[in-house]
Amino acid sequence: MEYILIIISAVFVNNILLSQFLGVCPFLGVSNKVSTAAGMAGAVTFVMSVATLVTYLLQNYVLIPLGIEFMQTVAFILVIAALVQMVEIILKKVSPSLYQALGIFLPLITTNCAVLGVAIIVVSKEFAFGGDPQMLNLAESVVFAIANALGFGLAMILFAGLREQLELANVPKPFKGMPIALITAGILALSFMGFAGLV
Amino acid sequence: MARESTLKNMVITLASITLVSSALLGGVYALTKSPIDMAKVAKINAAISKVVAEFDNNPSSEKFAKEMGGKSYTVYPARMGDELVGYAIESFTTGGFGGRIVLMVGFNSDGTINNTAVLSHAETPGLGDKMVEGKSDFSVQFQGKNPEDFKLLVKKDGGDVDAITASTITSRAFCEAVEAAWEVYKLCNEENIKKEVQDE
Amino acid sequence: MSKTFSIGGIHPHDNKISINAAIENFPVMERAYISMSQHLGAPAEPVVAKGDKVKTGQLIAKANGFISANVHSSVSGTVNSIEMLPDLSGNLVQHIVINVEGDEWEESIDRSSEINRKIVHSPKEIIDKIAECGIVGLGGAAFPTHIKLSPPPGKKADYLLVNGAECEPYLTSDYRIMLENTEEILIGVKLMMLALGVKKSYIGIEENKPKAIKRMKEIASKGYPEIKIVSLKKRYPQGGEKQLIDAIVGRQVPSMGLPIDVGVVVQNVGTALAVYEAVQKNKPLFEGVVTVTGKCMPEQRNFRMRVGTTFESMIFAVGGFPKDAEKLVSGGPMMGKAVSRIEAASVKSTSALLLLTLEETKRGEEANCIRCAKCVDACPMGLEPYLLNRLSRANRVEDLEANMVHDCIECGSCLYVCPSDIPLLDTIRLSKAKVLKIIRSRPKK
Amino acid sequence: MTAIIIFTIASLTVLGLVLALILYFTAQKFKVVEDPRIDDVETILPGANCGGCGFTGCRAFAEGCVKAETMDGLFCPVGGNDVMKKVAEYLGRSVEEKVPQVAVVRCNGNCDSRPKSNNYDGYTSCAVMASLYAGDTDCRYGCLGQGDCELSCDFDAIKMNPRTGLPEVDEEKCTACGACVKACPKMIIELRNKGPKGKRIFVSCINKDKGGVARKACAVACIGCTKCQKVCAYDAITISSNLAYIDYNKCKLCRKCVVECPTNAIWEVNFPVRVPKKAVAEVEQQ
Amino acid sequence: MSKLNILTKGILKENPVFVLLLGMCPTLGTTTSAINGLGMGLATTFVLMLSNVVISAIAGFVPAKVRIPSYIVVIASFVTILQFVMQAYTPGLYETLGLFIPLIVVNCIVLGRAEAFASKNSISDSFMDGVGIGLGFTAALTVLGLVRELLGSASAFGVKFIEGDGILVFVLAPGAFIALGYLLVLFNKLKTKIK
Amino acid sequence: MKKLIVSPAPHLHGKESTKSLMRDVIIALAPSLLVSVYYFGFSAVKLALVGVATAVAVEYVIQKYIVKSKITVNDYSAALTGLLLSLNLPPNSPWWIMFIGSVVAIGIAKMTFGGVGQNLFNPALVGRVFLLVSFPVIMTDYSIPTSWFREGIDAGSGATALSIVKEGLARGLTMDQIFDANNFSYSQMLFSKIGGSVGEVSALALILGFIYLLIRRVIRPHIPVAIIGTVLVFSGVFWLINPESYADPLFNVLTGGILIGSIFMATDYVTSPMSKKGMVLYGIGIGVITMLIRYWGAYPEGISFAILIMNATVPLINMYMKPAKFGKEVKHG
Ligand SMILES: Cc1cc2nc3c(=O)[nH]c(=O)nc-3n(C[C@H](O)[C@H](O)[C@H](O)COP(=O)(O)O)c2cc1C
Ligand SMILES: Cc1cc2nc3c(=O)[nH]c(=O)nc-3n(C[C@H](O)[C@H](O)[C@H](O)COP(=O)(O)O)c2cc1C
Ligand SMILES: Cc1cc2nc3c(=O)[nH]c(=O)nc-3n(C[C@H](O)[C@H](O)[C@H](O)COP(=O)(O)O)c2cc1C
Ligand SMILES: Cc1cc2nc3c(=O)[nH]c(=O)nc-3n(C[C@H](O)[C@H](O)[C@H](O)CO)c2cc1C
Ligand code: SF4
Ligand code: SF4
Ligand code: SF4
Ligand code: SF4
Ligand code: FES
Repeated sequence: MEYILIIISAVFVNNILLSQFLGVCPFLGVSNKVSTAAGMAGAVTFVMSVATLVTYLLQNYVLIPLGIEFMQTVAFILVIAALVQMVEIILKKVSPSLYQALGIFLPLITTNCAVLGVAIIVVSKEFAFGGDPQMLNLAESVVFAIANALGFGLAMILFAGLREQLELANVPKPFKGMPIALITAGILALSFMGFAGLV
Repeated sequence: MARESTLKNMVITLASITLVSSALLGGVYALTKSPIDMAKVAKINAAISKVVAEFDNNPSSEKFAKEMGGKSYTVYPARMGDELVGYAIESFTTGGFGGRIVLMVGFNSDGTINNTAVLSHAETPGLGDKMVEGKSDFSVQFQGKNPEDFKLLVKKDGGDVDAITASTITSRAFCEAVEAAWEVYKLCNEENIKKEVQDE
Repeated sequence: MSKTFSIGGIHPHDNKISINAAIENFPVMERAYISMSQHLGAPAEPVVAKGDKVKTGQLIAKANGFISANVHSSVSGTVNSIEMLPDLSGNLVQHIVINVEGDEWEESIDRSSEINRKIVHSPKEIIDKIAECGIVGLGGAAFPTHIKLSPPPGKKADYLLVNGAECEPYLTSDYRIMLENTEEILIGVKLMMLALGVKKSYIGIEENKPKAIKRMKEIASKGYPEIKIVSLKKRYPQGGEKQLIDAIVGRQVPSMGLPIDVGVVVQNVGTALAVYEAVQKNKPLFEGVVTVTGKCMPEQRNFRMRVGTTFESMIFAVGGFPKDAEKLVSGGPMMGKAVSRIEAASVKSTSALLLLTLEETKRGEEANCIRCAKCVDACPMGLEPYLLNRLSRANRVEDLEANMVHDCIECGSCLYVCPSDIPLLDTIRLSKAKVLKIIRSRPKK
Repeated sequence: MTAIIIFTIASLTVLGLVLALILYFTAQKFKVVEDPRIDDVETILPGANCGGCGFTGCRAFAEGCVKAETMDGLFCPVGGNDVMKKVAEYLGRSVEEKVPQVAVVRCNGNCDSRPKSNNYDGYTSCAVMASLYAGDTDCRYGCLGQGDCELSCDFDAIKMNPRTGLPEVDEEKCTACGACVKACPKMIIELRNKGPKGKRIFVSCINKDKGGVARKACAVACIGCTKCQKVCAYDAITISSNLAYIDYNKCKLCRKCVVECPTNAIWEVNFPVRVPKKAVAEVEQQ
Repeated sequence: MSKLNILTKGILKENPVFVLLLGMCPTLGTTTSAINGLGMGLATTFVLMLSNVVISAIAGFVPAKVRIPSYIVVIASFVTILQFVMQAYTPGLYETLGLFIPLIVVNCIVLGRAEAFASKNSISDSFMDGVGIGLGFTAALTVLGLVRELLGSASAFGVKFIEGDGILVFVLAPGAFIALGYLLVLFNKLKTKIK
Repeated sequence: MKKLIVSPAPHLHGKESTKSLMRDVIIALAPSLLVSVYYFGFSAVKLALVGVATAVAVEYVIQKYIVKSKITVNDYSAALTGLLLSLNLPPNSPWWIMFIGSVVAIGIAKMTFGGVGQNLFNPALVGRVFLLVSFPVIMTDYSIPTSWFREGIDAGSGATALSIVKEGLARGLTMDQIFDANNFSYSQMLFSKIGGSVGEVSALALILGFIYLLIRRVIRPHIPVAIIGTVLVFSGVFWLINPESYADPLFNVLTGGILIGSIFMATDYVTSPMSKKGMVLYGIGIGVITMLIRYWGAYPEGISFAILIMNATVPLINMYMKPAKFGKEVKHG
């Protein structure tokens, strides 16, 4: 049940993109086509869960014991950057097809607020949203990360669908491109507010 | 421009950059540690002094934890001279609209609520955040009330509290947190009486 | 229970106002303009020269290439010239122009009105006869009939479907021949069945022609048991061959496929009549029934008319242009072609001449698509015209192909129903041509 | 306190070292051979991996640049023009100098000289109209006037003139991109050399019908009378299927053919206004 | 390019928010009020300025392959320093801006400027660039914050000028997107006008 | 010689136009409007007038002065949006709420996207949800204005049936107690007399409109039927499990915006799927999300949000749920 609540909360109620504003750049940047958006979502899911796992361990078994939690930001981003690059290198060699599908999104993920954001949220209660004051344990953290990635993917794919339709519509010139995309995202966020209170 | 990458210079560069920056960080950390701690304490102290009657001790240094219903609450006793003038109790709930709400609830020694202060919350601006003092009169209605005869439930649920319009959820959560603080207060008071009895 | 096809379709008012006008012979004109592009495929090759005397029914041009058909003179007289003249669209096409002198028919043609029921020819002979007489499909596309009746090796027909649907509003020529030449049609069908070697045939007729259904059934039951008459729902485009096959035998021709791929050959009732006349009466295809109609016309007529009659003379035969007629359509209002030059002449497959007023034909001003999906519901091919239109305008050729634009049968249902008067079919037609070209240029598997 | 500082330094340095080593060795072990230019272009790029270019990161963009034929449509918003110029330079894609060209409309059959013989009332698209029939005048070759060319132009350089019903090219704006040439179903538009000071001479007609037919359909048609060919001293004019064509590489802009053409089908552009011949003769006589 | 030019281009010509559309998360996430926007902008400017200077100084020594990790470490260090300072001296603002402070590390603008400008230009130019872009960012966030605050809470910089609540959506997530969408259009109009 | 008109086939066109379709929907809404005028008097008239006038004016101004495009206000679509929005507000809403709602609906949700047919989300619902989120106090105040015609109304509680139920459950009452305490009955729901938005007072009037739209072939039944069916099944299951705390299916269908939402708003052409399969999926989605929000969400009523959320899925539905193509699978019979 606990897990289900985490998932519903992260996917619908506190959607990482539409209500937390994490990872908005790729949300706006690579959402022109549903297939691209789906690729990005897949890559984010993978990286987010692995990164959260690693940073969770790093925080609880290195930083806290040494009393240097304040190094969190530096350590996490380094680990994430290295992780992403490693995954990219390996993927390119081991499975070029998977690399074509997901790998090309990897560089975008390093500088994506969502991955670092989730990694930080799970280990520091001061930033937790809507969660229990108790810290999440390892399993919950990973579920939380996956759920957020799913929320990211959901918003991303819906949005990409909407933008593909907009592509064929005659949007007034000044609104073409980013402005209408933002307004669409706004209305999407507005509708997601309906999920408020589900958990 | 960038240099040719070799294993040696890569490792050396990265290592030296991390070395320098970590040294820098450690240094700044050392420098700012006490101001940071002070800022944290100051925030708590400000809240305490807002919610309890006048005192002259340092409640933060006398704080103790109280277990209740499997949760731990922090209690700050306030004294004027030797006399215990009340408790500031840091209470919380996760029943808010945006999740966790942390309150500081101050009780006078007679059990009446002196005042409340919101320490942190994630309620909606314009709606739930009206529980914060100054944004609406919601929190004022608790002042001077004794939960013994002031039912800490919103009126809709049969209590005495006027809910914030369109924010029943927040109001309920607020009441819940105050109620919890009240329970903790009663625990402390009992112990105190016990202690006093023992002392005597 | 009437049968019908499974996807889409619309219900325009059928306006069969000329339904009771019996077929009359149209007077032979002074000059005949006989196009060499009477049919799908390569134009025919003239075999007469300027100054030659010709008789009615005499071969004047020979089929040229695989998909092509012979052309016969529809009048007797002297060849005035062989020249490039504009057709009804204004495009230049080779014509044989004949100055009419009398009306002397080839002797071999049996002009008696007696019905010749006796079939003496072998399948091969039947097909040769059809080819020789230059029969083309009279259902619209004018595809040479002898080719359709000779399925490629490896493909075999199970059924012959005869198209008497006449689903286009206004048209009544098929109806009239079904009433007036019922038995001839049945014999024609039988001949084609023999040629194809099929055991079973269906004639599909829309239920708004109850008399034709009744008469057909009556005669068929007396001696043509292998031919079944099927009543069809009144629904456009019931007569589209893919729809007809779906309705009658429940098979769907695959994308880019031909009827023969599902074991069916479809022929129009007019074609059946022409086959009868060719095989049993030795009469080449040089005349056909043409409905001349329109709400603005004082009278509605059905004429048996020689090929090569100008549109101008047809109009004047019924009293000239009505004042409010603004558009002249050769064929039905849904698929027919607007005539840009009335001096152009009729061809073998001309089935109607329709005069429309501006009010009847005016297309509203284009507005934004409101995504009402009426076009999607109407499309008998299960396409999404609104989408094809948008993709066409954005020139997204790959997406167009993925959305099967090449399956469009150009029935016009989508454009008919669209409340926003989006030129759906106009843009679809363009991209269909583009996509078909790409598909055909691909190496075959 | 010092302990913490030491831990900080130690841990971060160790972390940096370890990560660098891991990365180095994975990179060695899983090396994939690729076009080395991609690496180089990537170095030129900002490396912000923001996705602003529409690609999924700087490397993908670099790959895109290397693979693309031209730099059209490739732009990095972070690096801006400077970076793009560098990339183009590196890839050796500086645009080569071309003789400036301009789009020329080869039909001058306006509403007066080419009467309508029917009224087109379909979708305003030349392509649709052309696929339907020969056109709303008796000339089967001429402009259909529905403005596909105007629609195709990204630079607002070709506009329909409602008075003549013909498109007009704005020389200043025309970039000779050729979009209108492709768009015109009648193949009326041609890219021609702009000519010195923009001066050009061309036959503004593509009617291949015999003289009489052409003339009947349109008062300003080229009737293939060969007068221009005869008068041209530079062999610039050829006539085939009743139609004259002026080779812009041979034409010396002498303007003799312009005067000679009986139907005024030959156009001169950007020449000073010519004093009518008769007037000149009269002046001389006096 | 003159120093002044470097300083001002970030505000209009290369405005990181309105033109480059980078750093969208803090732009949307922290602009519930003008003050918050201003605070976030200044915090980012601080990091941008310092990291630009340092990166400009070290760019010559860093081998290409470890370029990005090195820059990230530098940026992350400044972000952490910023965290310390804010926690110590502006704890209230630190709490409001929350997660978005550490996330400055991954703000594309910071790394972007490091790569695109600082690594190729002199220290002083890089400093100017950091300040300029930072101010552009700050201006954009303040304007967006102001608009959202005006509409959403009927106040400006925390000063209430009419009674009542305002149109709540604008301080919530959807309002952020919508307000930015329309601001973008206005900005483009303004830019073409100025040109 | 007469100059003929030449155009591509077909040469005939159906009689329907955007205008006639929109007009039909307005006609179908007339019964509900009349009933609401009967019950709410001048308030209902005022809201409808302000709504329609504002919507039309905003569209006109934007087309005339801002985007300078063809003016399409006479296709009635803006008027319809304004009318639907007015029918979706609490009867006592002040006029300025209606005004803001219409401005948002037409200005933001419709014209920004390019006008009729181009919007991705239902304009009236964007307007309503915008108001709901922005002015929750006003938008959840269902007190009933006085009317000229009607004598004292029995349901003056100022809350919708759904919020009464939700509150009651929160207080630990059972379903029966809530029903008894509030005198809920089905005839009330059919003929109104239960608090709610302007347009949802009478289920019967809405159903009348539905029948009219079906007969005129303006809409297809797929979406409303799928929504109502889903709500029936969903609430039925819960009701069977625990009738104490879950209302019965019929109550769920007849109260709240289910009827007006599924008949008039989910069916909006522009924002609903194009294929019938898609429509059914879309309807099921709306039904499920509505019930999720009703049972577990913060809002007592969920159909507005549910429709908007499903609007967002429409492009995907259209992409992956194509109509059945002719000849895709050859069926030999
Ligand atoms: C965007 C949004 C924010 C909300 N924020 C709060 C909140 O902070 N506190 C709260 O109690 N309810 C909040 N709600 C819930 C609604 O206001 C809901 O109507 C209310 O909680 C229950 O209604 P009542 O208080 O009138 O009984 C919010 C709803 C939405 C859509
Ligand atoms: C939309 C559409 C409608 C058609 N309607 C008819 C019709 O009513 N009657 C008919 O005989 N052929 C009609 N046809 C032509 C048939 O598809 C088919 O080509 C014809 O019946 C074949 O016979 P034929 O070769 O003898 O002409 C229609 C075609 C299309 C595409
Ligand atoms: C390019 C082309 C090739 C065709 N080949 C054959 C064929 O080999 N055999 C056949 O029976 N029909 C063939 N057809 C005829 C079609 O099946 C169809 O009957 C004809 O196009 C008339 O259809 P319509 O009147 O519905 O347009 C061919 C048609 C076309 C356009
Ligand atoms: C059946 C039908 C239902 C409609 N429902 C709505 C609606 O719920 N909200 C709305 O704003 N417009 C509605 N409209 C009007 C119109 O479609 C709407 O203004 C477009 O979304 C504007 O592009 C409806 C129109 C029709 C024909
Ligand atoms: S014309 Fe083509 S797209 Fe339109 S309904 Fe007919 S088959 Fe479908
Ligand atoms: S019928 Fe017309 S308005 Fe309706 S969806 Fe199709 S194209 Fe759009
Ligand atoms: S004759 Fe020549 S100039 Fe005249 S319309 Fe035709 S192409 Fe144009
Ligand atoms: S020049 Fe060609 S494209 Fe342009 S309007 Fe004339 S026919 Fe159309
Ligand atoms: S600021 Fe770019 S992803 Fe968050």
